Amino acid sequence: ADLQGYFDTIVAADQKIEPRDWMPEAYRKTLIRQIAQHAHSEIIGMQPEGNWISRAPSLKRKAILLAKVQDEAGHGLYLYAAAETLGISRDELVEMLIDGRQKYSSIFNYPTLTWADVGAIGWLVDGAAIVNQVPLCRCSYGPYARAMIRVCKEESFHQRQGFEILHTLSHGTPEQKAMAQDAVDRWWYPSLAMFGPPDGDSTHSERSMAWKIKRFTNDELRQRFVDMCVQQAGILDLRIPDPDLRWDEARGQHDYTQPDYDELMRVIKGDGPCNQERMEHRRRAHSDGAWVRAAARTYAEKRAKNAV
Amino acid sequence: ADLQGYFDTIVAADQKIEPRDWMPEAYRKTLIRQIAQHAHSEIIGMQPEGNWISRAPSLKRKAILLAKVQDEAGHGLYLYAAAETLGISRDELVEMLIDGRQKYSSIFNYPTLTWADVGAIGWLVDGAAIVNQVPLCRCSYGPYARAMIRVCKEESFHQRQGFEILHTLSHGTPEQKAMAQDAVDRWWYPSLAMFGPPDGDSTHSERSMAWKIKRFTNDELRQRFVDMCVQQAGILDLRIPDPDLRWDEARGQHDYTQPDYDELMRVIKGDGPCNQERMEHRRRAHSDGAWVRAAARTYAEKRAKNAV
Amino acid sequence: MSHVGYVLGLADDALVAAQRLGEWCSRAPEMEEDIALANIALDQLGVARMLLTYAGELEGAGRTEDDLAYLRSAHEFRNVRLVELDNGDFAVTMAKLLFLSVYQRLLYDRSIGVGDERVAAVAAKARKESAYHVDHSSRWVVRLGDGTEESNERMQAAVDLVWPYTDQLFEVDPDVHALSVAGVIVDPSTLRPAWLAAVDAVLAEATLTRPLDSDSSVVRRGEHTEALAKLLAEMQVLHRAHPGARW
Amino acid sequence: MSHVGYVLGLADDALVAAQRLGEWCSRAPEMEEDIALANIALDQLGVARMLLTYAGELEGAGRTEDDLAYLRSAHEFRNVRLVELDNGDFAVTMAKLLFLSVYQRLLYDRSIGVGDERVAAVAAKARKESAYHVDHSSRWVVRLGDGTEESNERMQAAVDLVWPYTDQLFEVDPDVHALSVAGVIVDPSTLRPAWLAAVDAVLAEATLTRPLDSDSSVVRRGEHTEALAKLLAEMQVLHRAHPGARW
Repeated sequence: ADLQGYFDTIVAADQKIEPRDWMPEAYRKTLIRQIAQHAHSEIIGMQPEGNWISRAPSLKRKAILLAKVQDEAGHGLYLYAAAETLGISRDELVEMLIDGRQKYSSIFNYPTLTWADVGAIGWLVDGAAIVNQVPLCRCSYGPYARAMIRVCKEESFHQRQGFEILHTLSHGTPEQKAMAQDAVDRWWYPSLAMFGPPDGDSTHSERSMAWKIKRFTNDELRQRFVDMCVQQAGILDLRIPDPDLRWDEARGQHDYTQPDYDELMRVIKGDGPCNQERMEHRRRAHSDGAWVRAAARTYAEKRAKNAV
Repeated sequence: ADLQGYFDTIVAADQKIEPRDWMPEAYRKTLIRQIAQHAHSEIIGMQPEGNWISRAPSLKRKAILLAKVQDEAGHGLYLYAAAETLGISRDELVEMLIDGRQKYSSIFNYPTLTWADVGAIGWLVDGAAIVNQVPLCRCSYGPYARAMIRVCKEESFHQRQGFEILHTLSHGTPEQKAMAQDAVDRWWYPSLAMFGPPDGDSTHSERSMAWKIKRFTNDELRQRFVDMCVQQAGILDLRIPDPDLRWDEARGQHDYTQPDYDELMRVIKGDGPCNQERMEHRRRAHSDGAWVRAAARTYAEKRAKNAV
Repeated sequence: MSHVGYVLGLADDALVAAQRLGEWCSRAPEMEEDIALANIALDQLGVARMLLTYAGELEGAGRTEDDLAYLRSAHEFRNVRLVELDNGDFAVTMAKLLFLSVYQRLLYDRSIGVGDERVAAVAAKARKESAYHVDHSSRWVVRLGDGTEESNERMQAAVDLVWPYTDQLFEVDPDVHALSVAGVIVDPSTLRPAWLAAVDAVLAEATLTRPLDSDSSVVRRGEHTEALAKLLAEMQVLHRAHPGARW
Repeated sequence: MSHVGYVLGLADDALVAAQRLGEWCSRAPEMEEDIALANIALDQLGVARMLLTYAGELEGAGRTEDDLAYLRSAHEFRNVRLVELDNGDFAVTMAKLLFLSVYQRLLYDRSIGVGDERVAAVAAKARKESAYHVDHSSRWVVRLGDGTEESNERMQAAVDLVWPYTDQLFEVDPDVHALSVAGVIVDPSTLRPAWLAAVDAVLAEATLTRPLDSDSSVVRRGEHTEALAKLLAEMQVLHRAHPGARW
């Protein structure tokens, strides 16, 4: 009771819970699930963009894309490290990803069909991620909050790069412009769905708010994202594929069409366009690398023995 | 002694030795080695041309090339079958190819770098093969002679197709013409080397002639090939890369520069440009397919047992 | 989907299947299988060429079979995703071939008498080839499914992997339906029960389990996986590098 | 080989190496290794860009780094065959990287003070990166060579596979030799003893056997394997599909 009281006080005071502090078991579990899912998303998220590294249309773009995908691996690593402070190992988490017990963000189950998709992912998907993650920099769990600060800094860099790709395309040849518009058409609604189900249907949401893991509801964040995109789409000279999108004077926000939440549920369940490929790719990388990891372990053990 | 006498009589009378006939052990071994090497060459020979199936520049060419490479597999099969009549199994022969105890024609250790190489292989390599093989249709060993009749028919078809590819290229755009000439430049001497070392250095040659396995010497066949090519090169409007090539009025044949036999020896020994890739490719196909062959055997055994 | 779109769909299924099968060349588990796979690739390629030529005529813009094969980009291809999937191991290739060829056989069989005489003529030629493809892939699926423990596992994994892509074969399209009602062509969506019965019989003999159908909405023709653009990059590279050249 | 040819050789080695390393992205045996390989790819790509730009200037025909990277065909590339070989398993990749990076480190080290100031400047930047590449690949070669029985076998097989391609790094060329005597650039053929000593030390620590040198004549730069054209088909496809476009 004392411990719970102390925990509540810290959270209420907007201070940080640290790994060695007592915390409710449900808080720990919620955090593990959320951080792990976030880490898995970074790792799986390397695939759709990685798909275009070999074909990047200029060496400069190839370098930027390589660096970006590398950053995602880095994010994955420090998020796994943050999760490990909660008493679970990265190996366990990776196992749970591989055997499907834990999820990653459904957005990565959509294919990157053209180069413009790399731009759209940067602009929309990283944009949505930032809107989601900026509040997490103030999350009540210290290691997660600190990881998010680092992640957000790089994500906003990525978002700008995506914007720049689309801007170049939309001001290029007619084929390039069409490619950019097609990508925005395909990624818009899946990006809106990244904020999760509408508030009414969102489980766990309320408790996470109370624990100050979450600071805003799904719908609040989604609205913020829409408002941000509308303005940027104007600069990009690209159309957001929503005929009902309009400024609501009274609300001081945009009205917009909700994404297809049934589709979101299907994709989460495993029936998205690329779920199989993404998982298969990850599993193969993991199993193809098993002999390498085993060799590294064996070598380290030999050296440790010789050192004694 | 009687048996030997009968064998000698048959050979002398230009009749065929058949599988159940007695034959000298050395004759059997020579034939096994030669037929196996020939069969292996067909199988390895699928690779350099197979390399261009995916990129054939028109659907018609793709179809022709697919059919050609398929024919090569077919030739491999009936040559292995001919070798099997000599009391060795295809599995044993394949093992000997895979572990390097038996050779295949060195020509297939050169890379196909452009589409024109497909034409050059057809025109020069298949052309040389035909010159080599036509006399084998009269070989003293029946099954081999009959296999060669079938092979030769298809080879001459392939040779015409190669000629046609080069003809189209050499009468196409300047880039196409350059591509064709470059291919001929690279394949000319290796093709000459296909006839083996000069007569003076050729082991086994004399005995094979006596047995009527071989009918002409390496140099006789090489000369025949050169004479044939010179005339066709004219029609192709392509240059044979030999500054010393000229008609010798006295001999009634062309003088020409010999290929680099040191290079031939190096390639035979394993140091050609693609020896490693070709063997590695074959080994991988064989080992990747092991589980399939095992399944087929197991299934057949189950069925056989149930049938009893 | 327009009439041209329909014909292009059949053509592109065959063309992309041929391209994938051609990748096996010199890599098959047995030499006999090298020959068989090349044969099937040739059959598919033959159908693709006839149908592409016809599609170009229907379109009326003067495009040849090569223009359509080599100068369209991925989003213009009308093939189902099933055929563009990577070859995977031999089990995946056989699963893909079984599902495709049972579909093609049914489609060609029923197209023999349709109003579109060109399609009918191609179907008449292709149906026999198709029956061989069904036979060949069925035999392998059974051998592998009912072979060793390893082959059974691989074959089941292959069926599981490929199954979700079979939906798209039976896409429901109002234009196609209308053309079908008018007797011009066969509506593929009507083939599903017969297809399922045929496939089920093979899977049963192979001691394999048919995966559950997903409740995902059907992906329409024209939507592709990431694999198609890469396949086309290789297939088209030489042709595109020499605009206007003859080969 | 001309001066431009020499610079293009260094550039293309780095570019093609970067392309192959980039293929590992999201496929590495460990996440840390995904990061490391991307890092090395980025270093190689950076060097390639500087040298391609310089080669374009030397050539004087107004070609940019992208013109040179995307609009040359395979036979115009000057890279050694070593870098274009398929990635193979992780052991093959590490063998390739060790052999290449030891060579590059020596070349860059000795190029610091050469008369070609542009090459010298690139070398000054690249030598530190190169030292890291050597370190990284050496550690892996040792770990794998002296790891499990399987990893030892794979690492030895990888060394055996790649070894014959190392000859080409040390090609003897009279023009390059002349430029080197004039102090303009470093003649790679002079690096062989130092390279061999460095590589030998790593192989010994890794309990691996150095393959015998073949007596094959050295393959000259500009001669390639079948792999390069396929690599370029993928690398160049998008750029070539949109002539003149900005990205």
